[in-house]
Amino acid sequence: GAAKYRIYLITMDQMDQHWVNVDAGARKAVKELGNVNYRWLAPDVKDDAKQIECINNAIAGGADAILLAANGPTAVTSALREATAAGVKIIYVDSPADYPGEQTLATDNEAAGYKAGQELKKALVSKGITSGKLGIVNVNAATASVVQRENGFRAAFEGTSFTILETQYSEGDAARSKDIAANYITQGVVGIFGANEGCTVGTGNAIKEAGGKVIGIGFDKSNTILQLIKEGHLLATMAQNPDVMGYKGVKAAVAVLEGKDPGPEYVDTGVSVLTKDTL
Amino acid sequence: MGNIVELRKISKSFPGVKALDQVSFTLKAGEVLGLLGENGAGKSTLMKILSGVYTKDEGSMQILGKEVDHLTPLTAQKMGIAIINQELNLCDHLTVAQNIFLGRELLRNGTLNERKMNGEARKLLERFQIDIDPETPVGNLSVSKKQLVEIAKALSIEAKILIMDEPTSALTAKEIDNLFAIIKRLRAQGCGIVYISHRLEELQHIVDRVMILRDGKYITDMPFQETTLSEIIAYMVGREIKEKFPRVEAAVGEKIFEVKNLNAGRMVRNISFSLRKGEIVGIAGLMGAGRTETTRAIFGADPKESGQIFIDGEEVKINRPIDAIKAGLVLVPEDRGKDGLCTKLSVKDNIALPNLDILASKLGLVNRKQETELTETAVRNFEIKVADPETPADSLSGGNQQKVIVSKWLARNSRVVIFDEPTRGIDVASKVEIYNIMNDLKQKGIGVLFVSSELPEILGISDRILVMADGRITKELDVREATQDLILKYATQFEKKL
Amino acid sequence: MGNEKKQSKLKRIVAKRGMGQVITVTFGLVGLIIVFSFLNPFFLTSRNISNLLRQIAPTLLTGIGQSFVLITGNIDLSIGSVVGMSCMISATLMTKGVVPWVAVLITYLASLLMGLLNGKLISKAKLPAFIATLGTMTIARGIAQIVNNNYNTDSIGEAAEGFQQFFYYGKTLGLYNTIWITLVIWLIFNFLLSRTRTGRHLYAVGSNLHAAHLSGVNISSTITKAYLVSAFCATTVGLITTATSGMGTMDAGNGYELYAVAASVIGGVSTLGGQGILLGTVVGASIWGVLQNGLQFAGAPVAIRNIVIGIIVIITVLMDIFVRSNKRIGKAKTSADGNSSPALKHKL
Amino acid sequence: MGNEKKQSKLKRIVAKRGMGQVITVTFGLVGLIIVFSFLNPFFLTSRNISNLLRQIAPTLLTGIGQSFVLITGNIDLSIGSVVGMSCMISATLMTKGVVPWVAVLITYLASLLMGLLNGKLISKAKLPAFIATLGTMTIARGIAQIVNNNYNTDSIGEAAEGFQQFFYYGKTLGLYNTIWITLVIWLIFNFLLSRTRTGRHLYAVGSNLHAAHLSGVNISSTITKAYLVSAFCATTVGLITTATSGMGTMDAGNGYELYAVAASVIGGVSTLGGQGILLGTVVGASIWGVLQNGLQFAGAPVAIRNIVIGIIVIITVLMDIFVRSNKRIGKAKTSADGNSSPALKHKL
Ligand SMILES: Nc1ncnc2c1ncn2[C@@H]1O[C@H](COP(=O)(O)OP(=O)(O)OP(=O)(O)O)[C@@H](O)[C@H]1O
Ligand SMILES: Nc1ncnc2c1ncn2[C@@H]1O[C@H](COP(=O)(O)OP(=O)(O)OP(=O)(O)O)[C@@H](O)[C@H]1O
Ligand SMILES: [Mg+2]
Ligand SMILES: [Mg+2]
Repeated sequence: GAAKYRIYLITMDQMDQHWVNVDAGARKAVKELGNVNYRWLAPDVKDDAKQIECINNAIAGGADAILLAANGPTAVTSALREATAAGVKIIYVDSPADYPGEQTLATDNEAAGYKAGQELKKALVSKGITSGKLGIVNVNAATASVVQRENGFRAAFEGTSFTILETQYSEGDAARSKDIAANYITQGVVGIFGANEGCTVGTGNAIKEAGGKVIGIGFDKSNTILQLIKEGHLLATMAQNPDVMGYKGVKAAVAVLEGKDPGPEYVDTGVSVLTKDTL
Repeated sequence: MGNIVELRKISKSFPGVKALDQVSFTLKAGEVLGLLGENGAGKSTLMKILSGVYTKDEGSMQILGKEVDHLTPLTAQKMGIAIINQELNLCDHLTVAQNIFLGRELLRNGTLNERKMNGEARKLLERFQIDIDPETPVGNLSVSKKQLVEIAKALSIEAKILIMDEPTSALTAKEIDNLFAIIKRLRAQGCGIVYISHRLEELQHIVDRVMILRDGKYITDMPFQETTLSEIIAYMVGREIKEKFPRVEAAVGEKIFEVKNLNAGRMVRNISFSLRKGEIVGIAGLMGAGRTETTRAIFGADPKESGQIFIDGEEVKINRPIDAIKAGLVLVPEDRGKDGLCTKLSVKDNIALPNLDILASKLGLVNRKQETELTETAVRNFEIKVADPETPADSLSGGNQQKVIVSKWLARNSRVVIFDEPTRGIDVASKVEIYNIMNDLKQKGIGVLFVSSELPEILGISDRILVMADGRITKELDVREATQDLILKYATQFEKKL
Repeated sequence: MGNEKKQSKLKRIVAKRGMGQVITVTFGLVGLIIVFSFLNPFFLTSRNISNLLRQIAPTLLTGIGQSFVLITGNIDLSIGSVVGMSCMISATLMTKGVVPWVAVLITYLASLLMGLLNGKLISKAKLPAFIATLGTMTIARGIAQIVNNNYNTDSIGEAAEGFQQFFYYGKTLGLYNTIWITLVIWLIFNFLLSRTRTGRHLYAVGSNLHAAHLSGVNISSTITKAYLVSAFCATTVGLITTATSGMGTMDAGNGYELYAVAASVIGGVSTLGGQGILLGTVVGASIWGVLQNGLQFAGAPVAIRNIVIGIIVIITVLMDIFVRSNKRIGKAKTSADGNSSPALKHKL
Repeated sequence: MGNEKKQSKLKRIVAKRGMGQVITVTFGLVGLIIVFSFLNPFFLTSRNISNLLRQIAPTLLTGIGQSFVLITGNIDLSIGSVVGMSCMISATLMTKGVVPWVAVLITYLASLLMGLLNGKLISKAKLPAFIATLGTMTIARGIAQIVNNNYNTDSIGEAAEGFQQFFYYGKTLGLYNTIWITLVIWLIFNFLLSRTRTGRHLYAVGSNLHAAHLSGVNISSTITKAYLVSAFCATTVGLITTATSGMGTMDAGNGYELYAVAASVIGGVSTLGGQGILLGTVVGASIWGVLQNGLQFAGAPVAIRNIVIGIIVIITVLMDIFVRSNKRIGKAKTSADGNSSPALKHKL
């Protein structure tokens, strides 16, 4: 049949449902196009060096294009330079690096974090709470996307009389996140932000247990999180659209390979604020 | 000639024991000093201080004319002090030559000169007529070969002071003769030698002077010519020992134990013998004859290929030690450190261990009152010198450790007791106690199998003697017809190799 | 005389299998609690205490299992992965509609198989424990990932409400169930270890395998039992994790095996085998938990927490060694002799 | 006679410190390569090979360090954290404008201090290696986090171009510099281990500490040297990581200590000490790398990769034990005696 393009999707790891959804979107596009040889490469754990190995492997594996969710903006740039030198086209999904790619399809994490902050602030104010302590349960300080979310969240509270406590890290482990959130509640916080799926689940569970006073808001969409929102333990979650990233990413890659215009340099795939009411 | 070593008022304590109490010691160039004493008298401790292994608590040392305060194994070595320790101290993974030169490797341009070390080691081994390839890993050698390596290693230093702490405990008669020749040669060269042994018969061949320690205290020293063995023993023990090999009579009754056609590997081949009520059966043989392997196979510690075992006429299936123990057969193993004791556990735990089937209920709950009773009885019966049964076993002296091992097996009613070298490294008085235990069992009608490499005790204690060579029983002798020469003849009856 | 006997009885208790260390670190624990209660007004609220106890539970449970294994002179690196595997198996089954209690049963069975594998690889196939459990650690994590086809599971749903209550959220007599579960498991295993024949055998195997073998101890079954206990405890933690999050997380339990070692060792269980008691593990796990909780309240960044925890692990063990050698020095001065220095005896 | 001697020479080489295992696993490696080259057309392309070699480098380097430590009968759990610490220290310094080569020097010094700490805690303070390095593992990770105030660093910038070329991106004579660096380090340490007095002492200490001590070997300095080598190798990997990413990552090196153990052990280095050669570590690291690379290309999900790798670790060691015990049976059948069964000797 048609000349096959070799496209690799490289994510941060293979553990999150988020990545699986990116992959699913990509597969959908691949199926539609019919002329793509597609493979998902993922390191076993989130690790810059391992992601770079994946990039190198993709180059060695004859890639025509790479869809990349960069661990961080800086780490992969040199490896990408080598990729470009080998004629590989780069499309960013989820998280771009500081290196020119053909297109970036991503959530604007900082904006999304800001949005989460504003939602929380709105909810607090509507309950008549205008000051107090807030907690952040984050994954770690090493992953750019979650750090950006946190920054956005913090920015939303600048100039208010809320104080944000020292961020606590759970590596995204739901059980550990729950412990951290429970400790925050003991400290008397009025609101908690969970920066990814695991953090959000832990936050929701801690609030569920402590009773309704504290308001929790989170990030990412999973069935468990939606459940917690429905039950009223979480105010909202910032749902991204990973399948769109994968789907449009593959399409853009093929467009580039076929010499066509893939469209704008940056595509915000957006977040939707999922609350009890919007579900 | 002047003293090359002068130790004055040396004291040394370990938790709970004063191992040495104001002991003074001298050694002259060109003499062989026999350092004697019961187990735990402090012989090894004194020599470890002289060789830098332990540091003294009090006292002063003058070595080769120099006042020395602090010694390490390395500085001691550099001063010309070589020691053959009581325990084997070799690296199993290294070859014989590498062990011999450990810490003093020969170099060429800063890198190891393996060829030269192998060559020198070969020469050394040949000089002392030790038949070992210097390039074999030590881990592949038998215990006696290891002991020879240990000796060769000590001799490879041009030592002015040579300490031998029970060097012959694992050697064959021929190897011992060889060692004595070496000792005489070194003495002639002006080397001062300290010789520690519980085999008092050996002394007459080499020793010039004896020094006796008891309970960490200096007792006396005198030229060997001016004393007798029984006087030495009296000094060691603090009393006289009437009989070195007490023998008791008992009526010989029916068969209580029988092994038929036992095979287990190369060293246990077609072994058949029986034990009767009222007799002690000894197994004699050279080192490596397969005696230990035979006892282990019987006991179920090693797998059997074929053979039957009968206790009181009934066949018992023994696949692992617990089967043997339940059938009434127990083994006091040869290697105390390796097989006998859980050193970190208390004396009480050790004694209770093989008896937990009695001490525990069906559900496995241990009856602690009964456990305490059992252990306290054992400690009393065997006169184990320990203040408190909760003390860790490794703080006991060798002889007392051996008693713990014996007592843990005799705390239960067994039909047959196998003793594998129960007196190795044990002082005369303790030996007699062990013999008495065996005699006692014999009189009670319990079968006793007694493995030993020391012919005098085999001849002195057993009623019937099995001689082994090359994994086979080559002869069965009644004690009345047996002599050392006869036993040796059958012990060297090797099969013709193809 | 009577007095002397009493004194020696006391000494005996202190000397017994690491009781000394337990006492030393208990002082440390009390010290930490005092410091944190000054630093933070919430620390001693009943809410925080009850929370704290529940946070200690997983470390203590895995610590119990690890202590059993350490006492036999081995190690279990697979604990964290077994936690993850149990979490995923139980949650996956529940999301597929299996009755929670059946799911729990199946999960225990699966993990016990992993424990059995560990035990047999080590005792029968004679693999070094470090290697065998490094292998099963990776395998169990792989299983955790594969069970639900490389996804964390969905919510285990309403049907599992009772399960979640039982393992985590519910309270009985004012105390969280998790704490009760931990207490019961501790009591059972403490009894097993200190009062039964198998308990004695575990110590004997750890102290001298050969001597134990010749004393009629079934080495293989004893070691296997230790690994089964470890797997059982890890599974319980896995189930608690599922109950906590209401879902299965493939990553769950990551690193728990090391916390378990830390808890055991801080509490006086020797990595060389033959020594330690479960009371120590309680203190060790508590120190660990109090540090985590207290440092969070104190607002210490993770970096500082890591450094503090690392230093505390080292210091407690150092302290123990120092105390022991001082006891010795009081009576005798030893230099480099083999018996007095643990490191000299130490193999890996 | 002459023939016999020659034969025994060959046998001797094979028997030598785990050479047998090296040969066995080399067959395994070749087998894997064959399988993967059938599964994947790109596997044997020069680009992939050169890539693969560069991917093996970090595992091999940390494996060299770990092998040194294992040979002395100890273990180094801090390797991964030292990688992270080195990565962060070097990158932070460079982002603060320090000349790259000075940053490299400072990084080596800092890590060697960590190695020194490990060595002294174990050899002087007599801490069990597992505990000491568990502590320093946490501390070093804390340092990695604190150096740049709990953030990954920014890009190390243009000024570090040369540094990045040197450690990772550049090529010399057609081979990546990383590979050259690894080769040189391997040659040096292989020489040290097999040809020098210190090397001999490392084996002696691991084989029988007490005997080595009595033979005048300086235990403390020997063990410390092993940890210094380990820290040196880990630092080099940390610098390679910095060069690779062009920035400092606090998480870098997470888990590498275990890969290093796996590489060493697969290659025949015994965790019981006294045994192993660095040639084995090369084969072990290669198997590890080939598996990772090959399975990834084969599209195996992480779950399967984990399971396969776990099984392979267990199987290679099992195979070695089997081969060795078979050899022995040829001579004499022994079962439960200390010499023949590693597990029976094994402490932790
Ligand atoms: N490392 C040690 N720790 C504790 N106690 C020890 C140690 N070494 C020796 N002892 C004790 O010191 C005393 C003297 O022991 P030593 O080994 O010197 O006796 P010995 O005369 O060599 O006995 P044997 O004939 O049994 O070898 C004994 O009570 C022994 O238990
Ligand atoms: N693990 C082993 N591998 C190879 N050969 C061995 C092993 N263990 C023992 N042997 C050999 O088996 C033979 C029998 O040893 P064993 O210790 O049973 O003899 P023994 O008659 O009891 O002598 P001893 O007086 O030393 O106890 C010896 O030649 C010994 O070298
Ligand atoms: Mg002695
Ligand atoms: Mg024997």
